[in-house]
Amino acid sequence: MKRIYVKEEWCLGCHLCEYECAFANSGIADMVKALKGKTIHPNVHVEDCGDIHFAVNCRHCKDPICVHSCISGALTKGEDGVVRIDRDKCVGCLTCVLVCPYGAVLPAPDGHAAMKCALCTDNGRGEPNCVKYCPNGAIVFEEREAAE
Amino acid sequence: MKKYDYILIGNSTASVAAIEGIRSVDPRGSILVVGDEERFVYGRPLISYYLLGATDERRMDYRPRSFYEDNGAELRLGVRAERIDPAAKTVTFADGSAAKYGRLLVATGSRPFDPPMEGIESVPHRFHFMKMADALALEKYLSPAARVLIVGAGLIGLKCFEGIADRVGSVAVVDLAGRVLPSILDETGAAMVQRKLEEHGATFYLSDSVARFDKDTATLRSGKRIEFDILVTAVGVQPNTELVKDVGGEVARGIVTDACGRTSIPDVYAAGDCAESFDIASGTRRILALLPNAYFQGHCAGVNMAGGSERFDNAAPFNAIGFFGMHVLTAGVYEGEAYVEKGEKTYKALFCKDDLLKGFILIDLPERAGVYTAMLRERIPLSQVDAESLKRSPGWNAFPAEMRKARFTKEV
Amino acid sequence: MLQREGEIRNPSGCAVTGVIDRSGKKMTGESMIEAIAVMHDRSNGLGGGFAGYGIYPHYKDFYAFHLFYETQKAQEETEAFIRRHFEIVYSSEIQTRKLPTVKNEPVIFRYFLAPLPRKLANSHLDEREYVARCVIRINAETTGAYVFSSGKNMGIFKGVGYPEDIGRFYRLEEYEGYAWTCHGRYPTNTPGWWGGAHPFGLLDLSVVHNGEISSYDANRRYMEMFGYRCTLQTDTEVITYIVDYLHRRKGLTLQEVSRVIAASFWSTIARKEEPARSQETLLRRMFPSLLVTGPFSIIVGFEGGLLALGDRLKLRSMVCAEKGDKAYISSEESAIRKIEPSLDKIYAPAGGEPVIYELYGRRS
Amino acid sequence: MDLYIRPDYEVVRNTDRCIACRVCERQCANEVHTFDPETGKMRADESKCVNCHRCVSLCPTHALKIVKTDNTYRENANWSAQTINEVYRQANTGGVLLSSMGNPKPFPVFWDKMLLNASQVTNPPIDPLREPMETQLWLGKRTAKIERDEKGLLKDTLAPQLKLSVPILFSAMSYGSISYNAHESLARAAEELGTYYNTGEGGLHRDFYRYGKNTIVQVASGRFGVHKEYLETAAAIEIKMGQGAKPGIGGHLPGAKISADVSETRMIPQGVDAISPAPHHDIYSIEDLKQLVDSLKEATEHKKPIIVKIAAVHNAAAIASGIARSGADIIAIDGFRGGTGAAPTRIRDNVGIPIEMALAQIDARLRDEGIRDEVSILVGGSIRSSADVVKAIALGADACYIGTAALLALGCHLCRSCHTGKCNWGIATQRPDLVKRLNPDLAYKRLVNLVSAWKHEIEEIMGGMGINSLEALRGNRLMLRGIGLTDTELRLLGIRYAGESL
Repeated sequence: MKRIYVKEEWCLGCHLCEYECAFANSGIADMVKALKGKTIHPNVHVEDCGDIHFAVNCRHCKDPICVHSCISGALTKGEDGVVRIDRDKCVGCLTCVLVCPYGAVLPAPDGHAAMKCALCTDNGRGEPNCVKYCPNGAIVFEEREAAE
Repeated sequence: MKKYDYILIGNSTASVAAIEGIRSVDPRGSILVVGDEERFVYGRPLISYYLLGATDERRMDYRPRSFYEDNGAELRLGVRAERIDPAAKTVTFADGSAAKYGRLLVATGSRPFDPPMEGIESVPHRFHFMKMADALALEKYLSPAARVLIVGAGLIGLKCFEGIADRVGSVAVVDLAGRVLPSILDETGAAMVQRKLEEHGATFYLSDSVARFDKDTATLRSGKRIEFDILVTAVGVQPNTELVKDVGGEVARGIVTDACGRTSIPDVYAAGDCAESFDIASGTRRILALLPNAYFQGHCAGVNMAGGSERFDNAAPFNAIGFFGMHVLTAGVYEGEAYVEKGEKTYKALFCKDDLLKGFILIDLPERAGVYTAMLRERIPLSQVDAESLKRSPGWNAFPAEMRKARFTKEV
Repeated sequence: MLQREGEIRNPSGCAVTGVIDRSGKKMTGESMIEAIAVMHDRSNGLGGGFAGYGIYPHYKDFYAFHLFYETQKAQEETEAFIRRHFEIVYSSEIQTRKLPTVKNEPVIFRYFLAPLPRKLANSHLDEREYVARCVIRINAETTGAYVFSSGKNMGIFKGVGYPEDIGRFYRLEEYEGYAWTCHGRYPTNTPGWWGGAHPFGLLDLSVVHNGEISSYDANRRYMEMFGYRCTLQTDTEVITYIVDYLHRRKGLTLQEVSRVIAASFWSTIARKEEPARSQETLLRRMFPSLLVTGPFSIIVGFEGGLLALGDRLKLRSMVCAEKGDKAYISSEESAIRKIEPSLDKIYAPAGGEPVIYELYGRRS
Repeated sequence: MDLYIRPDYEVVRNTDRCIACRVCERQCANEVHTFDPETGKMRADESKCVNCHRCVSLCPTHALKIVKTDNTYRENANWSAQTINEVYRQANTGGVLLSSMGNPKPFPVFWDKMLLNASQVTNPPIDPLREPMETQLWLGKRTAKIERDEKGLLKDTLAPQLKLSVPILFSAMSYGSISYNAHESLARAAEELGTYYNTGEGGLHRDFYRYGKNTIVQVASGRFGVHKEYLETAAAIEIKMGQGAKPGIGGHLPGAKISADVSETRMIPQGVDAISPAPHHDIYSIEDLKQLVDSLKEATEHKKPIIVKIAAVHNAAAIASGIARSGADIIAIDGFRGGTGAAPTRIRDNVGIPIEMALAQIDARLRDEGIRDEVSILVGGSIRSSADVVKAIALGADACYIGTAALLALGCHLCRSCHTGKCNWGIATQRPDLVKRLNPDLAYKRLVNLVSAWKHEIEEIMGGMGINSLEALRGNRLMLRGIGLTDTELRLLGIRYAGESL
């Protein structure tokens, strides 16, 4: 399946993806209205290390430990391969946060659930917004072969 | 007598995982699932959230209602397995019926264990807190005036407290241990949790225990007396190992299995709270009565039952538990050199030994905790990463570029 | 005020036709007149002309110059120039027939010339180059004089009027040649000038052309590096010079010349077999500025044959036909049918594909 | 903050739109933007702003714009604010003023005073979507003897030529003046487009030897990075005698731009200023040039065309004639609007002549002398569009060098601050954190897009003229008409005035 990958040699650490993610998932059509004066809670976050930067999103693992660990059945891996969280079922125990090796499942700001990237399949964007707006092509959405 | 390729005894996480494991290998083999609860499968830990109002009976379904049908599994609820006959490869149920199996999974879970307590039979409203039936029974007696006594300040007792705190008049918690959650928290962490619970009305009687019950009064060893209307005992659990033990299968504290989920009896597998795992953090074989662990065990057993190949050999204890918005994430064992960051409302303790992260406690620092879990479960040597950076903040920026490349540039 | 050829560039649309008897048997100009008359509507009365090959058998070793003179002075100056460079073997006014439709004719003279041997030797030039330079010089430098035919044993006859009238005017039914070409003109922005009519000739080359080339100035500016002066600013003139340059001076075959002028597209060349692929690539690399683009179909007359060539997109019509020893080329089939109703073969050559008809035994 | 010189620009932030994401702060190498934690708002120090638009482009809410300041001196038609500021600047520093990119002064642009022809009625336009339209060409000498082998086939007696699929090449920009990623982008684009890029005088990085067949290597007065393998790797060798942005001036690459990689590539010490002299010290005359041409041909076994690049100066036609007779295969002429990584401002803005005039005169001169086939003519120095390319070719050029347009495609915003080495777009810099802002995977495609777009436009324009091959356009000055030009300008350009018929 197509997944989001970051090319760390091209990630500038501008953090635009975080804002674009927060915007895409805000449900508000205007970015200013969506984000102004607010602390953002994006599903992607950029890790910095000196001049090295890289954005981390959910990897939509083939064998998703977050799904397996979920106590309520709120996390599922769809037939499209997308790992999604059903907020309605989630009780916010954060077991998924505890087990995700990438730190890509995050506590939702309201504290009552976890949240994660669903490749913008759930917000009407059609394509991942972080990929679309990365100014340097550092985040890509593509098929790749499996790791060993 | 009907024959099934697979019979799964027990209908909770391990069993569901086993179905998913079996179906990942064998799309067609016949499956029978029997469960003694008359309830569609649900996440057991959700019962406290149910009382809390964070979920409801509908939303508690662990899988969609069509799960068994979709997976071609026959589900029989309210049925208990009485015994197995490994030679004939049959299971006999409480109603006298029997079925033949090709491969059998014992996922019988555990049951509450109450040590002998004097006068307990005089208590009119006493409850356990392990199953939905327990929660529903308890719920009937909850009232704003009710006084509750919880014996046991472990995970079950305290989650029960969270569930009922706002629905009853007062709650007293008694535990023999000197701190709350003694199995998963150190003193600092326990004190923080205790304070949080006290803010929500809990009264703790620690390093103490009930000497005697007399209807609505408990007298503690310290001599203190607690009057109560409702008693919840959450002292311990006991694995349901009898099916295996009775026919000579190897059982220690729980049913003994190998890394593929096989018991010592041919074609009989075990998973979930009735079975032991090898805990890589402590280096010992023990029961890890945790939902994710049940899933991993069940899935592994299912795959192997269906002729596939999977090993579950990195079990470790890890807990995500929340109380009134406070998130406590823990894993492993607390041995070795400690790295501690104590904030006003946060707490981080990392325990390192033999170049490995052995365990951690994170209170209200949940972000990217999974990176620590990965260090622990995958036994990544600290010397391979920027340990200081990692301790300060969990992130892949502490990993060398080639490790990131291996993990981030391909499908995982 | 309207300007005439040479003062401004003058493209035009037209009709062309040609015939050759490959056995060398002679025909009068009559059939050409009949053929071109059929395509009357492709001309507008502003120019017509003919070239006949093998028409001066008695003077075949001498350069036959045909000149227009507009003034007495021009004739005097020109004849003085000619005398300085040539021995005049014979000269006379060309006999014409007065026609009401052909007006304002200049004085038209014919000379049979041999280069003065001493002058030629001193010039260190090849004889034909010597003659060509003299022609170019008269045309570029002498006002009111124009050499419109300069080959051996061939002649160009042209003027302002419909081509069939021009043919009668020059009494071409009285000339006999083994090959003829003719041209009816439809110039678009001048009244037509006698010198500007077709065919255009240099030495024994004659060109009739239908079209308007878009590469003109690229071709012209390139050719002018080599001593040619495009005084008429017509397509026919520059095409004639290109053929002269590549064929006579550079020694390319007419086939090769065609591959320069109407080069195959690179994509076509890439699909060709060797050696055509490398040969055509080489020609395009050597003479890129002589690629002619835009619509054209031309008939090049040369000693011993005719070459028909159209642009590589075939933007102008052109058909070829054969009947016995005779071969025909024409803008329209009707012109050929008029003079030879039953043909052995008739076809339309592809754009850029040269068709060469020659006297038997001759190889260009 | 300078006491005398006020900032040229103001950074205008629409606070209603700003969400304080701090992208502007992270992306400005000039440190214009800062976040004020107390107010939670962004601040700007416009005295540091070079107006490169990096922040404007990346601001996700379009909250930023950079405007020319309306702070004015007392109006003076003679002493413009810029002139006054330059005096202040020199009074401050005592130094030569430095600038980058091309001449920004309002000199006439003759490309914009020439109009193109199209076919109507008498001659059909050609539809490039239906008919082949050839933009392929060969650069080099076209003088060849006609010789035949025993089968009568023509022998290839041509000197080596360069094959191009479009009449556009990327002009010389050195590694050092521009970044590794910029070079990689140019090299990859040249390869995909079937054309060439030019190393400039900075040598050729080892990583780019693989693009050798699309590389023109330069031999300049500093001889930086010139060695046998460098010459052998290239498709052609360019001797740089001059540059349009700074005729008569050598080069100066500040030590700050000489990273380890640049140092190795140039074969010079790291961190020390690299000075290329004004003249080649082995070329003080045209016959010396011929010797260098011959030497380079000998060194590469006569397998590669030699280009001689000169700045367009007053005597360009005569110089070109000399070069055409020196054995060089191609002359590159760089007009006075051409770009640079750094030049003295007064030189850039006042020396040289427009490329249009130089080209027209050189082409005419070479034809007059009958030696146009001795050389191909490459022109550069502000070729801004496909229309400029078509006009240049109609005037007589074989092909065009584009530099500034290529940089624009890479993201350059023409802030003309290359000499500071802090290019926020990752182009004219060697700072690793800035260099990585130019991702060649994206950037090379932008170059390919640009040139492909121009190619399509050239095809359309040619088709309209009824021309289906570039060869028939070259020197076809009848396709041009002047507008708003004096008789002298028309004469020098060799074209007629608009409205004059064929």
